[in-house]
Amino acid sequence: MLITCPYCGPRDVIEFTYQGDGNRQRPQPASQDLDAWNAYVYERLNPAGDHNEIWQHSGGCRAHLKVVRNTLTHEISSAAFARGDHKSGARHKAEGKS
Amino acid sequence: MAERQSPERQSPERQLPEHLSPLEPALHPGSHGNFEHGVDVILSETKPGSILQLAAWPGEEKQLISGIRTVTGLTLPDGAGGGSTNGVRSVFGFAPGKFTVVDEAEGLALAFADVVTPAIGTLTDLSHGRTAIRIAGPKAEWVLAKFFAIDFALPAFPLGAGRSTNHHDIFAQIQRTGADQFDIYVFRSFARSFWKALCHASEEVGYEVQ
Amino acid sequence: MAEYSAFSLLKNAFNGNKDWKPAWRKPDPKASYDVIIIGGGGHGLSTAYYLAKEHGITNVAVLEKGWLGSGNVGRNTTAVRSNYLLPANTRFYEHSMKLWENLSHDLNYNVMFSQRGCLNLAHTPAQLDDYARRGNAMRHLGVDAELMTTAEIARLVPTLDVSGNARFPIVGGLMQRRAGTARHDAVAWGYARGADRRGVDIIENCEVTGFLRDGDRITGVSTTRGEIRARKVAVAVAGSTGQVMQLAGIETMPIESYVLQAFVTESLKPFIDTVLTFGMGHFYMSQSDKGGLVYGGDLDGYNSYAQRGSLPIVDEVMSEMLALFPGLARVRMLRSWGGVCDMSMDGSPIITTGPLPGMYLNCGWCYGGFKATPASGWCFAWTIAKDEPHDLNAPFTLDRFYSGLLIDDKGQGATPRLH
Amino acid sequence: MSPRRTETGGRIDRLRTIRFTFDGASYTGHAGDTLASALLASGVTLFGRSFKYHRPRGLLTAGVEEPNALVTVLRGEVREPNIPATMVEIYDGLTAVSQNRFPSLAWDVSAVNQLGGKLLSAGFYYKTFMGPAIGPLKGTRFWMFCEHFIRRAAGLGRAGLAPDTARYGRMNAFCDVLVVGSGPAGLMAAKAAADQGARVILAELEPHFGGSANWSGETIDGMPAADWAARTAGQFEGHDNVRLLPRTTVWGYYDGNTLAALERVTDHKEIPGRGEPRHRYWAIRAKSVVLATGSFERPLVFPGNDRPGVMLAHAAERYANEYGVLPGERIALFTNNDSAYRSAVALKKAGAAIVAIIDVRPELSSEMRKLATKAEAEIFSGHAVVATEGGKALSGIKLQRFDMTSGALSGEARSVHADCLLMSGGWSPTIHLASQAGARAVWDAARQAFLPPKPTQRWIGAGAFTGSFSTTEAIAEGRAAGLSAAGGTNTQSTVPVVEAAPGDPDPAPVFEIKASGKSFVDFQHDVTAEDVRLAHREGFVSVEHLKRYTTLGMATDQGKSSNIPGLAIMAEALGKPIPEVGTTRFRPPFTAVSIGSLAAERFGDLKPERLTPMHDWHVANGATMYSAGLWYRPMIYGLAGETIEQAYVREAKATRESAGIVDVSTLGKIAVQGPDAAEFLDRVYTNMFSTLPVGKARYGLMLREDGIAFDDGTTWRLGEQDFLMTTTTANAGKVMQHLEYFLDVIWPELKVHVTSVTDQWAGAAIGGPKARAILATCVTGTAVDNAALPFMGIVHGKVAGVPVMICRLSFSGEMAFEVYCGAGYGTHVWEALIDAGKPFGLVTYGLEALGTLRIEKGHVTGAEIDGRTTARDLHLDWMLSKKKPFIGSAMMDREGLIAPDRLQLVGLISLDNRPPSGGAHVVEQLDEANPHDSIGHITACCYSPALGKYIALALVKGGKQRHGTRAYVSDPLRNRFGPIEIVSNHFFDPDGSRMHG
Repeated sequence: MLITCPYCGPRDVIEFTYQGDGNRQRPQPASQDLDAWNAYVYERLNPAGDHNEIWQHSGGCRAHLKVVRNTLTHEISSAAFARGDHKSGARHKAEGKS
Repeated sequence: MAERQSPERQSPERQLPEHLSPLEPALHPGSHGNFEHGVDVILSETKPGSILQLAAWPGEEKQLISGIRTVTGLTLPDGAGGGSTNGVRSVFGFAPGKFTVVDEAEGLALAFADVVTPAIGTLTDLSHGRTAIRIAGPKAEWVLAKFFAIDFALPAFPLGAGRSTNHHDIFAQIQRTGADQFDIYVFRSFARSFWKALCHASEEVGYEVQ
Repeated sequence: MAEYSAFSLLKNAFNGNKDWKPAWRKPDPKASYDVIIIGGGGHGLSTAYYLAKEHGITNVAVLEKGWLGSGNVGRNTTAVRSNYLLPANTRFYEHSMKLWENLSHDLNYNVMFSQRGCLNLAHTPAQLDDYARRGNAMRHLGVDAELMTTAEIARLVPTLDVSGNARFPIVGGLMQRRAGTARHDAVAWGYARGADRRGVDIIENCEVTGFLRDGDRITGVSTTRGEIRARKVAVAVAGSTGQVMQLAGIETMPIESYVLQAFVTESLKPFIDTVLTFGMGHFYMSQSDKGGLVYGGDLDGYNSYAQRGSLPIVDEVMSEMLALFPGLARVRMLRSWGGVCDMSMDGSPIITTGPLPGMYLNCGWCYGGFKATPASGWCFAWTIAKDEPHDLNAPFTLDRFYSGLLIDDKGQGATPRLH
Repeated sequence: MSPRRTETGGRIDRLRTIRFTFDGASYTGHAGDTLASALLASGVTLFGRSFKYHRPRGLLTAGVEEPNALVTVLRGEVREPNIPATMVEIYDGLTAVSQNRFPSLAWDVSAVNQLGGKLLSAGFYYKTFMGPAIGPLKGTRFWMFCEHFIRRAAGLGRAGLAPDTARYGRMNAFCDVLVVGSGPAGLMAAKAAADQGARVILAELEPHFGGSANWSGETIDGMPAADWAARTAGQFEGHDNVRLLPRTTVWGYYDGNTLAALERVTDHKEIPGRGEPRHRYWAIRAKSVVLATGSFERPLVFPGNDRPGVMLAHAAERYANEYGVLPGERIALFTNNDSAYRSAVALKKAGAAIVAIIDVRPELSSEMRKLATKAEAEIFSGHAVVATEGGKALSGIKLQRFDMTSGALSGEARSVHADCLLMSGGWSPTIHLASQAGARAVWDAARQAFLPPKPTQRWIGAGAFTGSFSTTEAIAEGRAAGLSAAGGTNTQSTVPVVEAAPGDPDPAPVFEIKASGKSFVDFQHDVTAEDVRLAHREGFVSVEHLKRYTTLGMATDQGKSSNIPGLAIMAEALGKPIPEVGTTRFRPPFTAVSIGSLAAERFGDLKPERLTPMHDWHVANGATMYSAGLWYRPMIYGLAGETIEQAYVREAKATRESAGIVDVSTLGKIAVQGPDAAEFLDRVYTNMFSTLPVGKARYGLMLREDGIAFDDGTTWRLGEQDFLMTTTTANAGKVMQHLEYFLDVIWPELKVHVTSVTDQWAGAAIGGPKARAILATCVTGTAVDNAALPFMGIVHGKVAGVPVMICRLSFSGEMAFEVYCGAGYGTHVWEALIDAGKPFGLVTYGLEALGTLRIEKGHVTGAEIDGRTTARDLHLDWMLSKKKPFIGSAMMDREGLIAPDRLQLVGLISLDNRPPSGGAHVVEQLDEANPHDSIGHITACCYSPALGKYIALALVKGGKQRHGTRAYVSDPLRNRFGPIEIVSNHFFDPDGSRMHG
């Protein structure tokens, strides 16, 4: 599997660390809503199809990426920096199909 | 391979002992491996005096790049992973807003102290933390391709450019400093293991250690 | 249906093997059952078997979307063991082990359970202490475990590199002698035949497409072969848990699905007798009766339903294999495959009533579901029959993730890929 | 002259004779021969024994799909089992032996298994061997007794015990177009793509490029096809943009158009070059792929189809045309399609007599009749072979009239004398890679074959792979595929002209001739047509059940020749069309791959060694090194004759009495920099860091999101916006990722940079009553007294001219200092400190003494922070700030995490003056025979020189309530039982007077 890092370009999955479901919403730090915390820590959509997920390019630029990947075909339809303010560093656009 | 020049020692720490190389016991100058058919790569440790990491806050990248130019005289080409070298100093981007700057001389951190202000970003001195290994020669790409899953061909990896990548547990930053020359920066603690692996992988093509 | 025995085999051989009957019937689904079990894998089939055998509930259908046993019961590396650290797991898997020990007789089907032992190699004194902690925990629950010295290991597995020169030298190991391997497909077939002989309908090529409900209560399922009603609907679908629960309107679960790859070499003359694991990685291996070395390693580290693995794991597994057995460099990997594992948030399973009225849930097997097959079915059948868990599966609730009563054998927290 | 070698022809070099041995007998062959062709040329007909019945077997094929002729190749003590003789290139000194026979290939006692054939039917073992349900053999015993013998009888070759001395290499490659297969289609694709300037890799599993062109006898562009192929491949040499990979099998098609290939670099060489890998494993990331992998010919299923001398038709053609070997003198052919006629002509031309062509089809085209005439062969149309004769070599065949529609045989059986029978059951495109890439194959009723699916990744098919079996089509498709894969639209190059024998690509739908006798479907695994029907009777009808129940297609050839016939027989039994029975999805690898190649450069070097700056000093000064993760750390610096315990007790004692020094460079170190650094640390640590003054350090604790303890360490404030965080050695990488995740994903608004600086610093911890005095003698540029350097203070100075940073903190409980300097100066400073310490009795100490000192103090490490314990369990709740939220604060008070019976940290004192061991359990009631009711376990233990006792740390249920009570250590694994007292984990100097000084 290749993931197109917006900074480093297409790289082998061996350079990346999977950081899980990107749909999870962390409650506000001071939140005492235990259900919200439980949902954040333990509940997963786990879809068979397109999945929003977070990957770290740990063996490269170490940036975290928001990736949309199909869990049935492993096809990656987009990969972008997790933080919005890295735009200036971007060189590579995800090629749609990786 | 660039001749090792003796740079002006602007460092105030001239009296310091020399850095002890982590490669020392495993570095055996001379020709090795299948060299009867010619030496196709040359391996060496470049021992730069300064290896710095400069990192800009989002939006401050241009400021930092201009600061790098002021201090080193090196211009960074546009785009991710861009870099340049003049044989004495080198610079390349390795992550969004982040750059590695290398100088043969020690003390480069001091020169940057006033340039990388807290408003622009941060400076981290890694002069001791990274070991610089140079591989040069017609088979340099071939040997590196054994370790790293990146494309070393010139069009994909232009002169001066930098890449961050890894070989299993060993993280590496690589800069192309010549048509068939690469400088590899690895964590010091892994350097000896990586060096041995690099020598082993070079046996097939014949290599010389300088 | 005929009993299987050496005698029946001989008798049939003289008949040119013309009289053998199907191992299980291929009935059409009835309009309703007492219990529907979704999932014709090992756990679903064993649940049906024990419902019939232990609780006299035989008006049961097992619904399988594809061919029977097409999930992980037919894709695993066949190891059976009960060498867990935490008491809730150890007790449960030991119950499974006891069922395994008599399973071939119980089913009148040779599942080839062979107690050839499972040896966990330790590579540092600290790791050996860690294994001692686990082994002692087992012993305090009446489960067999022993520590082996390097010399003993060298005698047991002469093909292993026990020289001190290895990058990770072997300093000892934890052995469970009663552990071993079984013929994975035979377990599915044996349970299917056993359940079928007691009247259970096993319905293949029947995919559940939705749940029938009366208010909150589940009253049956709609399938590709029509609607089927039932008083109780049990879900045992491993990697597909999230998908099936979504059909019931439950959007999220404490489960992620990952691919685990497995490998087999070409057939070799006997090379290793025991099941063996490497302590400085994820490698494990045994040898099948046919002679292939059967082995695997770590999960592919991302959500997947593809039953297809990635190359880095292949390389990693083979590298670890050769670190232990440098003589195997010239042996060849013949086949690789992947299974979808239902990784739970603490690495331990869920066997429970609910989460909806009329529903029962069995999932979260991670990559350890095969050895659990008998106890999983046995406990699940109990839970379905009595509407409450047996003591053995009482800790395996769904709400333990909220309460913090976790059963985290590896201590990795809610990072499923690390369990 | 060898008995079966032709006078001329083939690509072998008749001037070069090669000597080799097979089963101890000497043979010769020519350069270019395979082991199979050379033995065949020498008149050998018996190559192997089958898996179950040990039946004698000859060559079925000439290529990778060979199921019968498996050999073990020996290089000294190093064995390579299960290699098809068809894939072994001979070299001088090659030593090969046959397998799965005893005592010899010709006389194999296990052939007696054939007598039990009916008993050993498919799945027989599921029905027996259960043994008695009661008595001493109940349970698994009887089965295990039987299994012992079954295991010895099973298996093919023997794996070697001697470590392989060869090396294996890996190569990462990138290209625009990867062309798999170099037959006419592949060659044309590579040429078309290369002409467009694309970066091309051309992989061919055989030693020579050309594929079928090497043996088809066809003419391309007016020259023999083999010459055309050689010329075309030759044109690529010297092209920078084309990499040619002969002897390279592309075996895996993975996600992201990543393909895995195995290059057999030196297997054909007597002596490999220096440093040359035996196998090279290519991981190829291709922008697009052209699959031109050809097709496999299928056998026909009829009684006696496994007798040595029965071979696939094209294989015989290959032996004749490519190797100059005739597989027989009197050859008969049995076919359901036209391709065998070309084979007949080729073999006739090579010098054999074609005694008969038996064709199941009643009507034959005039072209085929012409070809038969050319081969001077008698045609038996509407006939089938019903038996073969002979022992270990074929002597004749029997035919009968055959009705293709009903399958009925009629009329008198007629004998034909022949020493070789060639069969052709049609062709199956080699779609394995396309199937691996992720899609289902499509059945084509005309071709009677599965054709490649619609691509799910970026590949284009060409030639026989797509079901286009003629060379003319292959050339056109290859050219178009290459062009398209390279992104081109047109090309100047011309299309080569092919002259080939005519032929209809569609076979008759006949797979099996039902007559009495064993008809083999899977040759290696001895699966017969009857076995398939038995599976049907017992309900194992889906293709996967068929495979698993009968083992059809599970042998080393992975069903390359047997899959379709097996499916066809099942389909007939079911009365369903073949596609409804299904096809199995192909999995990697296409052909078996050496495990050495997959480990590649990591064979013999699994993990790198991570060394501290002072590593060489430790080794030179007598340290016993301990492998901790990837690091090596001194365990003890033992003196002559000392045990480990004596050494660490001496080191720890000296530290408490005078001073000790230990290398702490492995601690994780992370620079946390930026205006929001303090705020960030407040969020990740349970305690407060924003209040920490510059020049001071603080001990911090981190939790996971779920409230469980994660890691601990000190963090030093070096500047207003500049912190140096330390982590445990084991968790350094995890903590770094944890911080990066929160900065990048959760709190991107924080201006903080984190950088691993573990390797930047060498660290030495020097502690003990005389530690300060030692520093006072060697540190310049700063004072180190209480005023200048209070507890948790940081100063900058120099040691031996080298700038150092000194923090006064203690893990040992002594007055202690961590001295950090640039890693390149580590040994220099370390030696200076040791020199300075000599007059004070300073000792170096290792991990064991470090552990002893920390156990005495009751500090926690990874054995206690084990991913299940909370801050409260470890009595670190004083660190949980109530003034701010932090990671884990919301979830740490959940019911299960505050239960009173949780395991809590305690100290234990051995009351029988014997050492307990880590991993021993703790019980209230001792029961050595039947240990039960564990209340906890020991995490670490040592002999405490300070207390003069064996002590331990333990996690015990409700531990704090048990202080002062007696319990027992229960360690059945090591047979160690004895009384202990449960005490506080703070054994030594609980109020910290020593370290506060």
